[in-house]
Amino acid sequence: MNPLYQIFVDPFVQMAGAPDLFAQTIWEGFVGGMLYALIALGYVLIFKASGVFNFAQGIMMVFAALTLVGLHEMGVHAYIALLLTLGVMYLLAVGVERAVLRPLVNQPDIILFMATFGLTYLLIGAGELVFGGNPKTMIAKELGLPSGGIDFNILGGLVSLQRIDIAAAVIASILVAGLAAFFQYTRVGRALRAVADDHQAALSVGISLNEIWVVVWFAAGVVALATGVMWGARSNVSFALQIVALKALPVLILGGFTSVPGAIVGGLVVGIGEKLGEFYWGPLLGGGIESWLAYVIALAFLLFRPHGLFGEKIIERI
Amino acid sequence: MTTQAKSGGSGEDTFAKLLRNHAHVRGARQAMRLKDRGIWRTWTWGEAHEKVLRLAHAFRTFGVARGDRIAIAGNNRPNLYWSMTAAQALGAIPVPVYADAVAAELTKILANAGVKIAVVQDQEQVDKFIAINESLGCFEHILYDEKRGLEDYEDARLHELDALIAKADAEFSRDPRARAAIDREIDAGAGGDISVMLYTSGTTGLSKGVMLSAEGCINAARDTVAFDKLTDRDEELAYLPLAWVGDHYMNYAQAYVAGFCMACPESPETVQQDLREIGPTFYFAPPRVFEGLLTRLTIRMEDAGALQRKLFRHFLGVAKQWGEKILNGEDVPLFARAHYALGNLLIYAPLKNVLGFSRIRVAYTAGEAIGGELFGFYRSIGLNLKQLYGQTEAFLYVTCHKDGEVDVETVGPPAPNVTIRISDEGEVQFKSPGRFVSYYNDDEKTAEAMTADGFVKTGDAGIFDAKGQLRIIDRAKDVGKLLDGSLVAPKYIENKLKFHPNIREAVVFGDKRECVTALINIDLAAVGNWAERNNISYGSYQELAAHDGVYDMIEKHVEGVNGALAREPMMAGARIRRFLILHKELDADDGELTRTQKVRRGFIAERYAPLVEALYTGARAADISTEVSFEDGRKGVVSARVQIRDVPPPAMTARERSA
Amino acid sequence: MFYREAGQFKATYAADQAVFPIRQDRIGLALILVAAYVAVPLLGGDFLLSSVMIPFLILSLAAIALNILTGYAGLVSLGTAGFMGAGAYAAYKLSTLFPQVNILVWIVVSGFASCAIGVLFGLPSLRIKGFYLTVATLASQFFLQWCFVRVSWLYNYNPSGAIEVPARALFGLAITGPSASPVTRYLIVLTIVVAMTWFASNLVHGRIGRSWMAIRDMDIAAQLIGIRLYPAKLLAFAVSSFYAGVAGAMMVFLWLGAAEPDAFNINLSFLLLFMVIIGGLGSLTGSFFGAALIHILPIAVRQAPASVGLTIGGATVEHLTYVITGAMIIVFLIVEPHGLARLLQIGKQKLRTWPFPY
Amino acid sequence: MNIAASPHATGAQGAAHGGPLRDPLLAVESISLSFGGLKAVSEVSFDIRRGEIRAIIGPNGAGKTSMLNCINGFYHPQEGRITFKGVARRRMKPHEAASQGIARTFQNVALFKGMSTLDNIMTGRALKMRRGFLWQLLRHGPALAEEIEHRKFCEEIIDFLEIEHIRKTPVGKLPYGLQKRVELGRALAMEPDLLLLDEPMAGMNVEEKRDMSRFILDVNRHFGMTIALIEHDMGVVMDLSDRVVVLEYGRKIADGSPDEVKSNQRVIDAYLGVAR
Repeated sequence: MNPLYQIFVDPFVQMAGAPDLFAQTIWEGFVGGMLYALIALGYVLIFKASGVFNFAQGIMMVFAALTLVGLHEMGVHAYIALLLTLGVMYLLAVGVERAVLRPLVNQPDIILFMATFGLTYLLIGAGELVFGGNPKTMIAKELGLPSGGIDFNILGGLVSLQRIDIAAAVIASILVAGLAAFFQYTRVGRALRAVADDHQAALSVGISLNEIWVVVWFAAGVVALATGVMWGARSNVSFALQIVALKALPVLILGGFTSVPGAIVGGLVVGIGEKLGEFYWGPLLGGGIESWLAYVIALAFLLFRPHGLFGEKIIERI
Repeated sequence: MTTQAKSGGSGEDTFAKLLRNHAHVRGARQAMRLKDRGIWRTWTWGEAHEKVLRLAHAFRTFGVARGDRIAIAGNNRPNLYWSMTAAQALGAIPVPVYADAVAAELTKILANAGVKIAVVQDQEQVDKFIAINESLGCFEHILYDEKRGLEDYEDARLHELDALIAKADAEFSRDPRARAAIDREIDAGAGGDISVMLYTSGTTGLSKGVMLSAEGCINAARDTVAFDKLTDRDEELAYLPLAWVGDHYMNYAQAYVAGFCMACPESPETVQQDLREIGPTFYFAPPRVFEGLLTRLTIRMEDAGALQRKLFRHFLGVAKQWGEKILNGEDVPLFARAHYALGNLLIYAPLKNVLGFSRIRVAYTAGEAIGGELFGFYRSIGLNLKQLYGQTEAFLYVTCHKDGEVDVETVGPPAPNVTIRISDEGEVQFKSPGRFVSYYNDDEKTAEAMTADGFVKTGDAGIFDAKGQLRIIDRAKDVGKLLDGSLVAPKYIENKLKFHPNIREAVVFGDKRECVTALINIDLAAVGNWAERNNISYGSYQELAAHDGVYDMIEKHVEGVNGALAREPMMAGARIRRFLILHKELDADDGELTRTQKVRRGFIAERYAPLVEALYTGARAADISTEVSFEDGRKGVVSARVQIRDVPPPAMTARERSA
Repeated sequence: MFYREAGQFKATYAADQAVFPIRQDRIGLALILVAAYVAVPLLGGDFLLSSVMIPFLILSLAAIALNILTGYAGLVSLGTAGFMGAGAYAAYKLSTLFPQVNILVWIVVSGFASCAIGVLFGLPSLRIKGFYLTVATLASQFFLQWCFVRVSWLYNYNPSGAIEVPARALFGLAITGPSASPVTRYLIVLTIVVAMTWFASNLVHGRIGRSWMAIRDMDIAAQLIGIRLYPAKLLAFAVSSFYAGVAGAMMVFLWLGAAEPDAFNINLSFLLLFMVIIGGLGSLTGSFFGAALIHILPIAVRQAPASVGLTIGGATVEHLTYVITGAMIIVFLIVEPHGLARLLQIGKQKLRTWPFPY
Repeated sequence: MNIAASPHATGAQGAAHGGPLRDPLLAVESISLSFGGLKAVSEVSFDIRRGEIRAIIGPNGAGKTSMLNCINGFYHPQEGRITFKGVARRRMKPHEAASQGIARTFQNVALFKGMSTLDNIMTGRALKMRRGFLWQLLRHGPALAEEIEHRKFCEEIIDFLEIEHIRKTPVGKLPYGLQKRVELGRALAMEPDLLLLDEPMAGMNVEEKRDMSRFILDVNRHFGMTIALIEHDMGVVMDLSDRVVVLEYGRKIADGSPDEVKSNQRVIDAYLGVAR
């Protein structure tokens, strides 16, 4: 069978042929996308507020999940553990602000970027030292997250939705909405936007940058925790997850480093795109193309919009 | 070919002939360097000779003939040195003048010398000379070295040296006879010719043109070249003013005799850096340079880390103890040598490296007496620094230290082939190979300077010590007596004062007075730094000079000097009773100093008469207002109230501090 | 302190333009080379040679590759490991397809393969800047890694999915494969690294290096003085990935002896970036320091507890290395953002002006 | 009278003023440039004659810098055309502009911070250096020879601008005034036919300004380089320039000799008035 046919016709025939499968794939892509979007959101938060490309965001997710599970293993009640983990994430935020951001303020971006690399390694090392390296299962039930699936007989077939996925989608949407509101309506939120636009301005409004950094990093931490729980529940908790986190990067370039809606749309595009790609085109290439498809999609986008879908185009002045 | 015999070529009795000889003997060796466009451009003796031939040819086309005078003005530049030789090749007389001389001063000299053409460095000089020519109108042509800024001068009398050389080049290739003609001119030159005319800095009154004969210069140079074992492997940085005998001797004459390479700095501002790059093997600097160096060096060390400072202090101690002994080749215990060697690795060698002294074999200082401390410091870190005593009339050398027999208090034994005697009035008189012929157009002055039997009067009072080394006390005429009859040698005391880095200049009075008093000039760099460290804020030199803290500090120094004087029988009576600190720096532009930075005592006495009187009336303070002239020649008036200090008679403490 | 610069003046621009204008530096360099060529092989044991020196040198070369791209041209890349892999697999294919040609030839030629791929992935740099480009380089990393796993032609359909280095010899002397002695491999690696470092230094000190730095420092101004950004950037990608390719090939053929696709995973890219940052952006010497630090550190951590009689599980050591590396990076960035190279430079300046502070 | 309306007058005046009356090196014809909504430059026309010093003045935000950016191809005007050396063009890339002989300095210094003064100036020779990659790898023979040849040229510039003492200093460490000088040096290294100076004296003290003016004049006189400069210091503008064009809100409101411009009512209202 000629390859052109295989590439350009056959997949669509399949989609049309089995709409239920198609829907299923879309749904899985959608859920994955929501979670990508969440991780990306973590990056965006921090980049907006402090211009730092926080490479450690992905690890923070794993670290949060690990802490949660770890604490529970130590016999702490799930919800207490959840609270404690939040506490840990807050401490982390403070620590980062004190030990990394403050001393490195006004350094070139690349330096701060590298610092977050250091942070990544630090967190990986610390996490494994404390909780051991081997994978853990997320305490989804203990946290009262639903399990099992619901099946719909539609589209002349059977589409099954995992409850956890639905929960994930819901929680993700809530978080996103919450963050959006936070940016819009709270004092700190507005301050954040001010900072993003112009540090001096922010200072003149009388807000200490340090405060803001702590808040932002904490917020990012919370997002990380939520995402960690979701992903953890879907697969399980280990540093292998950081690859998932890296998937959020193409989302980032798609949506633009500074745009919240960008992160969401980007997330969905990547999530769905890669699932479809893997399912319908993957076999042609021997599978496993998930690992890079996202990047290639993003790259393709970039060539046409160098500043991402929603990243604003800056006029260069001299 | 590093032997003097060859390098001297002994036959040659003019500089032009010497150059021609070098072109044959060592045509491919470097003769001249110039830091230009970031690198050291280098010319060989061969190239130098060719340049000179062409310059001579060019001069000839301007009608320069035997006996004509040619003014040379500017910083040290190869083309200017070569112009001198070119002039000498034609039997004309180069008259180097100080580049920084103000128009008035210069006009006098040029008028006196009646120069035919002027060879100058750059636009600045050209402007000056054009201005002077307006009034004098004596010279037809002005030749310049650096085109920069002169592009749109439309003046037929202006010529660029390099252009002239190129032109001559063309003419030479067109007909060989042109070149031969110059060669004949060189042959025509004789040792008896006047080789150069140098104007004395004129400590007193107007400067006189000292005429020196070619063979005189060359013989004198041959003696010292042999004396210091200079060869064509040596390197020198030619940074001294062209018009000063020191430059003409140390750099020009000795280089031409020994055949070594002289390097011209990029600009006066970069001398330190250039010195470091070149790393000369023979070095001359007047005491004030060594002094300034030491001052800056100490200041820099104060900002250094604790470790460095500790090492520095420790090993300077070691050097003080053993350094000179080792340098003089006396026998020194092995451990001391080892200790010193360590110090050399850690401190002395790096220090000399930073200063650019690493390769120096022989270093001289002269012009002023130098402080024992200062002198000792440089010798102790292994710099073979020696003193010489001389004057323009002698073509520099009258006496100089022998290696290994160096005593800071003296200026050494008579230089080779120099005979010295002390007249009954205690004046130093000499006969030397380089002895000048006469003052230009001034037989009267010439007669005054000479004794009936052909000795030259130095005008300095001196004595020979047991080892036969000469010790200069003061200008003969300055040595005076207090009313109580005790001897006062102002210069001697002034120098002792100036050995303190905080004191820049001092003027001492006492002749026919009841006691000795002093006007003192503080050193802004040193005292300023001191003020900083003691966080004393000051708005101006004047303010700093008037500060009580400064007065206290200076008083200590004065007590120290008094202590030292007390220990010298001849000087015992002349301790300083009162002093004041001047509100302004003594300045050559105000005529208070000579161009070589010597104080004009008489002039100062008049100018600051009110102060001097106050010193003797016992007032606590006095008012003074003086006219000053700024860089751009504008005049202004500075007035101030200056306080006066009494100095208590030297107590034990004072003596110890000075000891 | 040991510098004696007095008298070292430059009479020509050639001398003034030299990479090491100061005599003492040239002597120092000579000594290092002698030590590397004579002392190390004579005195060093197999462990030192094959687990310290060879990896160190190869990683240094890879770091130089990245430094050219990131330190000089200012393009931050996270795909270096991918390019190294490209080189390695290219060398493997070539040497198995044409066994008769000497392996060393292939090791060098394989550079061109990764060079081509590098240029391909460099194309987006026309429109993409800063972090966007950085992320884009991840695409190459993951895509190449995927190829190493999925395109079985690359590893000759070897069931294990890994590539094993065939034994090859030079003038009858085994240089690859199990029978090759560490000393031989070390000397080959050393020679290649030295040569390529020399080329790199020539490059960065000349016209091309200047235009790279110009783009790095201010691309707009660079354009306006006539530097064409795109070719310059692509050239940086090409040179960088060539170096990476050769390093990768050497890594498999002269160090590991065999490699799984995972050998070129993203972590290696990260480590190389650390080396460049800690060593010093825009400094070739820095690349060596960085490589030394990042490579030696884990070894040290492994040895350390043993030497004080402690016994710590291998896993724990792994984790410790992570923690330490991470902490060290942060500390370094805070203490000296310009890396070891700058520290060295400062030290040298101190020595030159000793005993003075400036 | 509105000077802009009568070009002939300006020509004559320019000549009278001593501005060399030669063929235009660069002609800007009804250029319009806008970013999204706002118009930065609208229908501006003027010319620059060979060998003259042409000043572009106007209040802040009058579109002066945008004008320069159009001329050397950094911005692309939506309308109008620019004729340089008789060749009209609509769109050209900055490096093309450079290779055609347009050099430029910037309002806020745009030097290569990581490099020494010498290297910065050497980059200015980029276009003139031809030796290929392989020679560069060796950095011997032709490559080195070429390097040295251009070093010589740069040394002349260094000497001309009197910056010998900072030859090897990283420009990041230099005081502002010197940085501006180095930047001029880099532009000169390109041996351009047209030199665009964007506020060469901004933030300089009186002495530095005097030096810079001297350099600009020398560049114009001795290298016969055509210069267009933006400058706020009216004194400087009046001294240096042969002709002045005045912009306001992206429109040309006057064009002519300094004296004419000075006495032009609209200019006084729009600009000088403000300045005083």
